Amino acid sequence: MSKLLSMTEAIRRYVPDGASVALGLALEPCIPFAAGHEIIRQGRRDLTLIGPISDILFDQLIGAGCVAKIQAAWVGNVSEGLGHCYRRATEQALPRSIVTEDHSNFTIGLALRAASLGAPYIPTRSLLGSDLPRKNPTFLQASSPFDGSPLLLVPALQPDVTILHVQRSDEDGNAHLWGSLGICQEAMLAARQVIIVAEEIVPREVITSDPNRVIGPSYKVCAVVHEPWGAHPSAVQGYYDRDHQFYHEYHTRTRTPEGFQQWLDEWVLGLKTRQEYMAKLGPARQGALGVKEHRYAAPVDYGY
Amino acid sequence: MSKLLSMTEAIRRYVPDGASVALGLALEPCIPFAAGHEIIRQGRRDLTLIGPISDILFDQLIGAGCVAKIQAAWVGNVSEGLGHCYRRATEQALPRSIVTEDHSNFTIGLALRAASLGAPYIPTRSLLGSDLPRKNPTFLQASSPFDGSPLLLVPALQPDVTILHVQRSDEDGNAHLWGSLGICQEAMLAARQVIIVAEEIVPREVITSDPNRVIGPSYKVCAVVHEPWGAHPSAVQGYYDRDHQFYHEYHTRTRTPEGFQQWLDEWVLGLKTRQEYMAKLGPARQGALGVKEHRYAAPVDYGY
Amino acid sequence: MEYTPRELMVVCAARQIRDGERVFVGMRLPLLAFALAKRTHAPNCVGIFETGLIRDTPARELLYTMGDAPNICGALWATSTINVIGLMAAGEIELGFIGGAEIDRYGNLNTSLIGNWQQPRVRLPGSGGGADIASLAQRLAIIMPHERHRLRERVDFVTSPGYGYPDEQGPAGVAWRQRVGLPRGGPAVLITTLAVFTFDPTTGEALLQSYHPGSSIEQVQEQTGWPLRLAPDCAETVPPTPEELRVIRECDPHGVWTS
Amino acid sequence: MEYTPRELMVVCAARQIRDGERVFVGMRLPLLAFALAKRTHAPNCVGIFETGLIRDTPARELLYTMGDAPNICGALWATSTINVIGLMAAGEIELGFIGGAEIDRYGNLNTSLIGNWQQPRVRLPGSGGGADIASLAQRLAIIMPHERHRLRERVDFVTSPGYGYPDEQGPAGVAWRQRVGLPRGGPAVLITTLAVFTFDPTTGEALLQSYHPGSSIEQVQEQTGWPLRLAPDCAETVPPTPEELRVIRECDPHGVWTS
Repeated sequence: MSKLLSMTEAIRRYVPDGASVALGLALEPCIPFAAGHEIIRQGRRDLTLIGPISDILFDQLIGAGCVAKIQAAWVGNVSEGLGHCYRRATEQALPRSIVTEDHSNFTIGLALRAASLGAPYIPTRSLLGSDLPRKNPTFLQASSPFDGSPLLLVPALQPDVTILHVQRSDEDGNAHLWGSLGICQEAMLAARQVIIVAEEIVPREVITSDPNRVIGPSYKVCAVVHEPWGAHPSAVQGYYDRDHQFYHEYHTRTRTPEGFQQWLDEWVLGLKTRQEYMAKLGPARQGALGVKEHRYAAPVDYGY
Repeated sequence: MSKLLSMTEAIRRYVPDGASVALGLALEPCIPFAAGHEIIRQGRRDLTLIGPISDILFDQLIGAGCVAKIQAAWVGNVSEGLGHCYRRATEQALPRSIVTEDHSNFTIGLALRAASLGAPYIPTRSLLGSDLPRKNPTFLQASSPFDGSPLLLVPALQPDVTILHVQRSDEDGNAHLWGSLGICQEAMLAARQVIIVAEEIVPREVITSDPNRVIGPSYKVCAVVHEPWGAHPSAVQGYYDRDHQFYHEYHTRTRTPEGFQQWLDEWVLGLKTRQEYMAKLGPARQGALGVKEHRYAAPVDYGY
Repeated sequence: MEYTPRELMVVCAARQIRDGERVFVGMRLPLLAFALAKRTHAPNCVGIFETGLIRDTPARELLYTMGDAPNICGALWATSTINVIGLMAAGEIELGFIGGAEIDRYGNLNTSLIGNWQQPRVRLPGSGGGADIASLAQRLAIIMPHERHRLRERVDFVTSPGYGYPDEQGPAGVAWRQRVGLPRGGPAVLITTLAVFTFDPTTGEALLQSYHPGSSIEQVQEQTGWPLRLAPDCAETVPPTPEELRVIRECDPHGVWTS
Repeated sequence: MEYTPRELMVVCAARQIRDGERVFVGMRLPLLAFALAKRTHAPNCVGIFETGLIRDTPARELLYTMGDAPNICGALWATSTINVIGLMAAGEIELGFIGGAEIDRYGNLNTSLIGNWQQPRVRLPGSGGGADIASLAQRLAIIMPHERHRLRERVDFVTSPGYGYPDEQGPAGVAWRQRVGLPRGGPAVLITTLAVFTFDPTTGEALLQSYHPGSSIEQVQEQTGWPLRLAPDCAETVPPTPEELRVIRECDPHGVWTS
């Protein structure tokens, strides 16, 4: 059964106001910018964003006023530093106040892993002595029932929807992801529903030819969106490189609320689709980011 | 740095008397029979065996008197039923008594997963109301500090050595495993040391061409053994099929201690190496088990 | 049309699978039941295997174990065992199949040992994934040979929890499962070589739902270690259709599992 | 030979890596330090990256982020983030690198916020993997710009625990880490634009180990928010060798991270 939808339709149906949304889960690569921009265009409100190190997509969603709460390890601009919209929201409640439940990369991964195992929590010794457990009310400090030693209990976290950008998927949501994995699989397994955004839609046989590379169970997938270059300016291994300059420009232009609004008008609100975005980016820039040298994985035989 | 060793040398160095050894971790396929047979030939004693559903390799090691304790979810002959040596050891202390700490497939996986995360335990709701937690003294029943609900706490389990049979490895222990995975990765990450037994030794570049398929960090690998057909009679995807008949013969012949001893003399003690074992098996049987139809994974491009 | 007891058991098992369901498939007969359901009334069911596999098509060859090569090829996902049991722990698996050496009137299963815990008379292989499936699936289907020493008033060891036992804190059944902390589930059906039982969730007791053609309530009672309670609509088991038998025999042409 | 402050910091960082060690590599300067150590005195060191990577060779191109495509190619393993941080939680990583916006005399780092917790004056990006590395690595190396407002008597928020604080239960230092339950570790070194500090594990206090050429103890004190304690063998930082500079400039020819 095909789950192919346009990005507009996928976001309309499966990312309602108030939803908790996990995205940007591979850390720097494969960030679903196209999905985030559509969320902004549809004016979604009161979202909870879940992620590890999150790059400027979180900053954009915050600046556009879509976000009520952040459950993440880091919010900013990975190659440039601070995220201006995040600072304005948390320091000045501009455009609105947001709640932050700070995690580390490990604890956000453990929270999703716990949900994926049906475990109410996973205990760790990370972050003991840090102020993070004192500021994040979801954590609990307790003694180990085995030896009485101090532990931090990280409770399971179940996103309403996880959005994953992948290299290829079939129409049913059986998807291959490779390269940097971050906490993508944990977030897919933990989620109630999953939106797959794929560079390529391929026949089912391409996916089932290599079931070990599948990221998770397609029965969780509610929508498959075919969106080439949908992760730009982040990288997609085997498809395009990271556009470092784009992050730099964003950082420079969004220092003021007015600058952010202009950037948003230019790159999100003023464009209806990812096709328009790519046309604006232009073929020269695409060419510069494209694959220069193919590096194919060694053959693997599943035969018998 | 090459870690290539003969099986004899790898077992001599890294599986001492009294060690806890995880093996047979992919469930039915990729069982390191060659390693187990060498353990028997070297007369290793007082081992603790760790595994999920374990097939007849556990039964053989028990029958040969190598084992003091079992931490596993199931011990027998997967396609035939009971394991006769396991029964004799647990019912009649023949050839010696063994301690059994029974797990389920989930709890043995969680125990290794906990160790791999440096977590002292992982809580679960599986097995509540079962007698397994009452019989296995390593489990603890406790209330959730979050909501007071009953939980089973599965403590971390760290094998001294995990033995994995894989399709291919480089000399340093960077290894590709595909097909059925079971709890192989959890057991590799949890272990103090790892012995890799590989169908093929390949150049490092073959492995690094596909880093997502690597099973775990090679710094944990203490020995790499090149042992083609080392998993027979279990299957290795892409190399050979399961030899169901062999399991049937084992089941039939080992009903009595004498029958087991004859079988052991014939297939283990009377053969010095895996090469002799394969010669005894014969080319016709190898041919019948070999790959009839190759099924290659779809190409994957890591280029940029 | 002639059929074997095991063929009928496969048919009864397949009928437990509803279309679109996610099914935790066990070894042997459930492998065939999944294939049969898939090709008849439940084309959209999905099979999950504890070796770490998800499939929405049956394997193209007979399987001796769920880790056999033909079960990997065509799988939708091949991953870690704890990933797939984790999905079940999170409540996402509707139906699970298990077998057992012994069962009692409350659906508690024993696959661990017979006799004394410390010095058992018979040591059985253990849980495998059985205790997990019994604990975590939304519904449990149990498949067993029907012999009086296997269907007992009370098992020596509860490997896979059914509906527990009445105790000072309350009755067996769903209430018991809640008491001990199990998140959901419980036996929905017990399929034997002679009969099909369902369960009363409020008391946890097995109810004779149907007796197989050629058997009878009396014969079932004779081979059952507890006094039977009948389901209100207890009747003869509906025999396999020719179509069902045809599919089973395609899947297991030499009767490896069904003869 | 001329060099920039950041080049010297990379050299100091690389010198912390011993041959054969497993190093949790952070962003920016540690990426270069790993490459430098690998090509000079520590050819057998292994780099672990929180995006889920293990490498024993530096990437063949300059990295802007650790998830960049050149860092994947040639990796020994590309896996989940929690798998690699899990190795560190299990005690298998000898050395970790992190940066910070603020640090105090006990090596506690703040990358979360400045000012009031509820209404911060400056909201910083947060922990990332920093708090995990500070908690779980066997030794911690910290790299920061040296400015008086960054090296404070006490930070506003402890994101990444160093040696804590003296309190009614005992001193700062290793004893504090044991008190709060951290399994190991603690800051081994703080490398700044002006100096290198080591730490006294019994008191947890930073000790000025060396001041960079062109700087002085007085200048370091001026830019440090606590009264300096000197290591017994405090001296000038050994400058980069021409070979070290050559390698750094090969890795970062345009000075993206080192200018």
